[in-house]
Amino acid sequence: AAQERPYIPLISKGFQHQFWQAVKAGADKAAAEFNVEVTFEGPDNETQVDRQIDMLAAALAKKPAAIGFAALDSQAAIPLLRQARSAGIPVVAFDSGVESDIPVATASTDNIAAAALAADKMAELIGGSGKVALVVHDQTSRTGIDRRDGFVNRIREAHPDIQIVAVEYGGGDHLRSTEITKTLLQANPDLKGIFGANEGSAVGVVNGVREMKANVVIVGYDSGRAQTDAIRSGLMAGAITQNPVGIGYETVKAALAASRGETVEAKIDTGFYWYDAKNIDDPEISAVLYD
Amino acid sequence: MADLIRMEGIDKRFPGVHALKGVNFDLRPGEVHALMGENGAGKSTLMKCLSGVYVPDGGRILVEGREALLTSPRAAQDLGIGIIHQELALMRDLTVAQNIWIGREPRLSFGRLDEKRLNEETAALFRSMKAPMDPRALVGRLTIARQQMVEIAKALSHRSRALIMDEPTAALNDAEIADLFAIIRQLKAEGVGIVYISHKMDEIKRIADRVTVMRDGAWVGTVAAAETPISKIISMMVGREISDERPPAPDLSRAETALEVRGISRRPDLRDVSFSLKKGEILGFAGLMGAGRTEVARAIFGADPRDSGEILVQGRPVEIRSPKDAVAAGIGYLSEDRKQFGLALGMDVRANVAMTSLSRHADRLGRIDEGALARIARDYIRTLSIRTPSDLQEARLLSGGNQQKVVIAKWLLRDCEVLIFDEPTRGVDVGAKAEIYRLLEELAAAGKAIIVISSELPEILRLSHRIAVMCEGRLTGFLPGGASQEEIMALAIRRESAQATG
Amino acid sequence: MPNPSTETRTLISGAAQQKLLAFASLIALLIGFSLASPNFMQTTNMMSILQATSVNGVLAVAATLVIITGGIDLSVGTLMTFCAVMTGVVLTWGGVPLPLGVLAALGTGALVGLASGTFVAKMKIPPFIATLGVMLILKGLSLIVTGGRPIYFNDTPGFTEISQGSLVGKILPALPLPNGVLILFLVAGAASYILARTVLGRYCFALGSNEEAVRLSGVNVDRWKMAIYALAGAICGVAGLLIASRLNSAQPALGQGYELDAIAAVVIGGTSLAGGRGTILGTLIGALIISVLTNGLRILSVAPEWQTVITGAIIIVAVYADQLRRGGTR
Amino acid sequence: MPNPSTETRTLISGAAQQKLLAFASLIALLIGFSLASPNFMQTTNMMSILQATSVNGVLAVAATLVIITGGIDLSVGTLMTFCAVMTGVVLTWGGVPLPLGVLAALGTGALVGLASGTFVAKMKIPPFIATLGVMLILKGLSLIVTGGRPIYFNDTPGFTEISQGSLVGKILPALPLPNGVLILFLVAGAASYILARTVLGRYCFALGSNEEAVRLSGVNVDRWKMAIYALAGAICGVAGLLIASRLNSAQPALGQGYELDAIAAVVIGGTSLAGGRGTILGTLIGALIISVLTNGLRILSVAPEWQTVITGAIIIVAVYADQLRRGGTR
Ligand SMILES: Nc1ncnc2c1ncn2[C@@H]1O[C@H](COP(=O)(O)OP(=O)(O)OP(=O)(O)O)[C@@H](O)[C@H]1O
Ligand SMILES: Nc1ncnc2c1ncn2[C@@H]1O[C@H](COP(=O)(O)OP(=O)(O)OP(=O)(O)O)[C@@H](O)[C@H]1O
Ligand SMILES: [Mg+2]
Ligand SMILES: [Mg+2]
Repeated sequence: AAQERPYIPLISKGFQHQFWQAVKAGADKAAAEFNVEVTFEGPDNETQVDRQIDMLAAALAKKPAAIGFAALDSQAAIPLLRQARSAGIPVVAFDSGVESDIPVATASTDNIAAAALAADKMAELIGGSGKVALVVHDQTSRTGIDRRDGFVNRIREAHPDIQIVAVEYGGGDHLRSTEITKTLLQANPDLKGIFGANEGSAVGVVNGVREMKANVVIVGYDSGRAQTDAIRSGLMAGAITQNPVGIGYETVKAALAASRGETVEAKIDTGFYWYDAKNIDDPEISAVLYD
Repeated sequence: MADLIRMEGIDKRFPGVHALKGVNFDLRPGEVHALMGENGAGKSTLMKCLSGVYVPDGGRILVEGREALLTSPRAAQDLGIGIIHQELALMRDLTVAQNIWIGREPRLSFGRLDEKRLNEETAALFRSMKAPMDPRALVGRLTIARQQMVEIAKALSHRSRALIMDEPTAALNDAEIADLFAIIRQLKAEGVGIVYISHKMDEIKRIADRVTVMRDGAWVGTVAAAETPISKIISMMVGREISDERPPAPDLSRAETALEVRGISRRPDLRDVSFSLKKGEILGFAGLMGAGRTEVARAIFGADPRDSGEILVQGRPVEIRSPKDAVAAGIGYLSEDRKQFGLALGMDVRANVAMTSLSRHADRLGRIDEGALARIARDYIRTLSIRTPSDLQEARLLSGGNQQKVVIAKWLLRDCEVLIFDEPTRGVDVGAKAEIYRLLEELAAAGKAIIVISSELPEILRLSHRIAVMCEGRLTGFLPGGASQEEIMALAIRRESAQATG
Repeated sequence: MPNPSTETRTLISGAAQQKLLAFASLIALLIGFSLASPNFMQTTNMMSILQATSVNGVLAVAATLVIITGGIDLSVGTLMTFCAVMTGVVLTWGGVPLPLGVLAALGTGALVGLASGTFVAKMKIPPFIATLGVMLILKGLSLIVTGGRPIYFNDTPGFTEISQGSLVGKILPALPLPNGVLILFLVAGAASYILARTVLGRYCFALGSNEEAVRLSGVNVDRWKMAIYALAGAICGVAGLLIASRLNSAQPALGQGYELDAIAAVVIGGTSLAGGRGTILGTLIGALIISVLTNGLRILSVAPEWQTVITGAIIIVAVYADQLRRGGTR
Repeated sequence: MPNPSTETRTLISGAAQQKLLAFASLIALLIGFSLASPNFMQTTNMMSILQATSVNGVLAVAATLVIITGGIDLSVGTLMTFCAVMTGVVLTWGGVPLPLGVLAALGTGALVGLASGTFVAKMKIPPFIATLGVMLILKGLSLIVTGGRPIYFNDTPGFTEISQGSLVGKILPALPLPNGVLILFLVAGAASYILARTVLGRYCFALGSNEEAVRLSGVNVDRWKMAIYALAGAICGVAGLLIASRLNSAQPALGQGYELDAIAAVVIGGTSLAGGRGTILGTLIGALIISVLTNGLRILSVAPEWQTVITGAIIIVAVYADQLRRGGTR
């Protein structure tokens, strides 16, 4: 009786953070819409590559119709992905891609391009010159690297008068990111802007700037109540948002189609958007924001 | 005869204590040299200097005429100096054999252990000591007396030329002491020099050739054991005469019953133990090692669970499931193992004395009245002559006998109606012993009921108004206070044929 | 026999000396960083360091109590979060007044602490396992209660004041000490007092020193142990308030890993994991050493991976220096 | 006096009974999950569980050795990673043959372990602090050496075989036991043997039981302690090989947090954090209990936040059950 509905497990990079909760919400939405059973899990943090592999193995043991997978490290998962292919279980990659030809589709955000947009906005807001710093969530995860490099490289290439004085890592922990921001401001009194590379980092930056009563341009990433509030109040200049709900939704949708043998589009770009006080209430933007 | 060991002008200071003040000591091959002194006189410290545990601050040590640098226990061992420490230094999670041979395990190739040989050699060792012991028993499960036997065996296994015995008999009873003395005589005959420390004065006459007395960390004198009367040695130790007069036994015929124990059993250690105790009475418990006296006390006190039996205090049955119930019912128990069960060694003397009675010296908010506790602690330090730089000294830094006095103080302070003292004078010097006897008699006179468990028959005979004798977990009989040693021994070995199967 | 009164004084000054020297490690760090960067020794930065110490400091105080009894508490971090969440639930969802929210945090902490204490004392589960289990349970519960989303305190005016306002600053404008730091000092002061002057504190040390001897002294060991864990839990509740107030939200995913920082502060501060000895002052200094190190290395713009390496090395060196001065005992 | 030989017999059978019963907790879990889901008790899933246990199991064996001495090792996780990185450096960048890569992992582990051992034994730094410092240093060093990027072993054919191949499967096709699991069993067997039958093992227990007594017995305590930490380090090197082989890469950021799982396995397995007692078999069972729980709850599709809650609860219950059977001692 349990096998009536197709079962699609999503193995993500995490589940505790708000971003992943939003992806999960999108997946659940699709699950209800298409009458499939969806589970969603991921390791505690984005370093635990082997834990994610164990999750993938357990998911395969449940003989699912298809699998959604956000790889922490593509290569490490390849033996299991091959196992999935030989068992006829289609895999849909989400969030960042899987460097392999096994996934039938990839629903992701182009983090490098998104961070480059953040860099352009930052440059514009600080007038094209001055010191900026980054508070990034992780030094080794794909999203951390892409957003850092996307931002840093864009500044180097397109805005030579802007100097990047520091890149610090706060694990996406709000409190640690707050303390980092305060020391950044302390060490660089002439800092003009800070980029927070995910929700926890961005909120930490907002807190730190508020506690130091500093006057700097904050550019964030992702959404969440604290960020949208900060943007409305003018403390944060603006942020990049992805479409996590869309990512979750499209992943399940594509996985279901693939499990039925339908062909699916190989690259599903769920897009990213710049939002600030001006456009935050546009329907197009508010649809991709989450609290 | 050439000296085996000569210690000259040894000096040792600890923070706040000048423990040794230029002490001289020498040991000849084939002699037993007794080292005497009050608790805290510095005996153990001197011997720790000789065995490489402490490095003296001043003075020098000659071994067979050559100056020796004893910087580690290993260095001393290599020079043929062995020691039985006063405070047992055993690894509780290891077996008897493993403890004895630690550091010298019989090995096969590649660091593999020859466990079979280890156990065989241990068994042989105990056979030669005439003390049956299972080499594979975990040391942590042994009674303190048996642990002491392990320490002795360990020291003997070293085949040292000089053997230091720091209160080896404190935990032993007469039969075992006799066995130990036989071993000592044999070692003597083999030319081993033995330093012997004890507070049991009668042993000096039995075993020692010479006696050195220390007082307050200083050398007082060295005398020949045979020619010197005990009273002279005592006065050298304490600097005065001790009078130990026994008050006449009170008439208890009309005294109320304080404690009644009915049919306590705990298989296989205790079988149907029943007795009663009157207010003002001192009941002595005698028996051989392992007779179950400690077990009785622990069962009454709720420290161990019991299978059956009732306990009545002042005629009312009381439910005792843990020590706190017992203390609430007015029963106190001083354990025979002060280090394991008696003291918080890392805490100061004042806190240890207060341990049983903390709530009585605190207000409703739980704030402790430190002033009162300090006064009380200092009072006991004075009355029990506890040698400590202050009431804030950590208990672990006290000498063994002084630690024992701290444990006694904590139970005296609690003021229980029924007090069970298990080996109360273990390691306590003659002067303090007399003082403790006097205190117990005063408590009895004030109407407290007291049980004294002791392996020293003279102590039992000296204190008891009545004597209970145990053998193999059963009470085998009661004797009046004036009984003879022979009568006690007869009961102590009265085994039940049906249960003597082993 | 030496004169007791002289002895006592030597003893006290000996202990004081020890603390002073652990303090000296901290001072050395402060001086070093001041010389290395002009941005370091400034009022705002000192306040930042103190503020950064507040949460970890409070958690470390809680951990100190438990560690002195010879136990360990791995749940301090997630308990902090769970308390923050419960405050959010009653304040934001329940709409009760602020003092009740504060009470919710402390009460939740005390109750959970009592549960851990019961596992340890009554069920004889080793503290490591009992609090590991509680840590996992709370981690899950925080997510379940909140649905994985933070609870914001936007509707509770004054909530951020708990940690970020400055009562001291109002009185002494030159010293803008954040309330969070004031609370840390108050908690530390209270814990110090309890440890030094009350029956509860005395039993903390006694249990850590020789639990069996305490039991055989007729003390209700289980009850006191439970009380100590409950007190530690309530202190975690304070930490929950502080972090919630600082982030103006209860972040359900935060907290794991904080226990290691807290325990590190305790041990750097000279408290023995074997139990029986320790001071709150030492713990505070330990927590400050960690904060100063973290802050100073960042101010010097040391690369993050080198920050980690240097922090590790300095922790070892600091404790070694401390050890040398104590003369190698314990 | 009771007959000595009877005493011994009770003791041994008592100990055996104990292990059997801890094992029973594991069996109960296996049966429970089998009944709850048909997907659970299948060869591939059992192999997944074993494979998932291999890394944590090996780390837990290393931690067991140190814990029996009365110490603790917080660096096992990051040391594993550092060893994996060093293997990557010599194999991929240095291009040396595979056996030398294996040697690099073991050697690095042993050297770092020796360093920790030196801090603990010679410098008298509490094990918690010494290994915390080493943990941080290694965490940073792994990132520095690799530049934060994984090192892939694509150029080393056969490297993935270390963990993922199946020697056993070649001989017995019905039992496709991955080599990683085989290695875990070999390491555990060797460690068991060392503990039970060699001088080194004897001193592990002796040090944990009463270090001072060992010193008084004239044993060179420091040297043996350093040897034990070095051995534990080398075993972490094995874990480094296993994880690198499993992931076909050395992931420089991985490892922190793994120490908690390893220590949890040790303690669930009945080893006392106070030192002096413990078994490798218990540790293996502890590690398996964790893996089976994690896998089983996943197979049952329990929501991840509830997985955490249930895992916490079951760990407490399992240890409590074990405790009850032992009759509440310790
Ligand atoms: N490590 C130490 N630190 C401080 N004081 C110490 C230390 N060791 C011993 N002492 C003190 O030195 C003195 C001598 O102690 P020692 O143990 O040598 O006495 P003792 O003669 O063996 O007494 P006892 O008969 O009670 O065993 C005592 O006052 C004791 O408190
Ligand atoms: N040979 C032995 N090996 C191990 N345990 C023994 C041995 N002999 C006796 N015991 C244990 O000793 C306990 C009884 O000793 P207990 O200490 O109660 O007696 P006691 O009369 O107080 O003797 P002691 O003089 O040792 O204090 C029992 O638990 C018994 O199992
Ligand atoms: Mg002595
Ligand atoms: Mg006894």
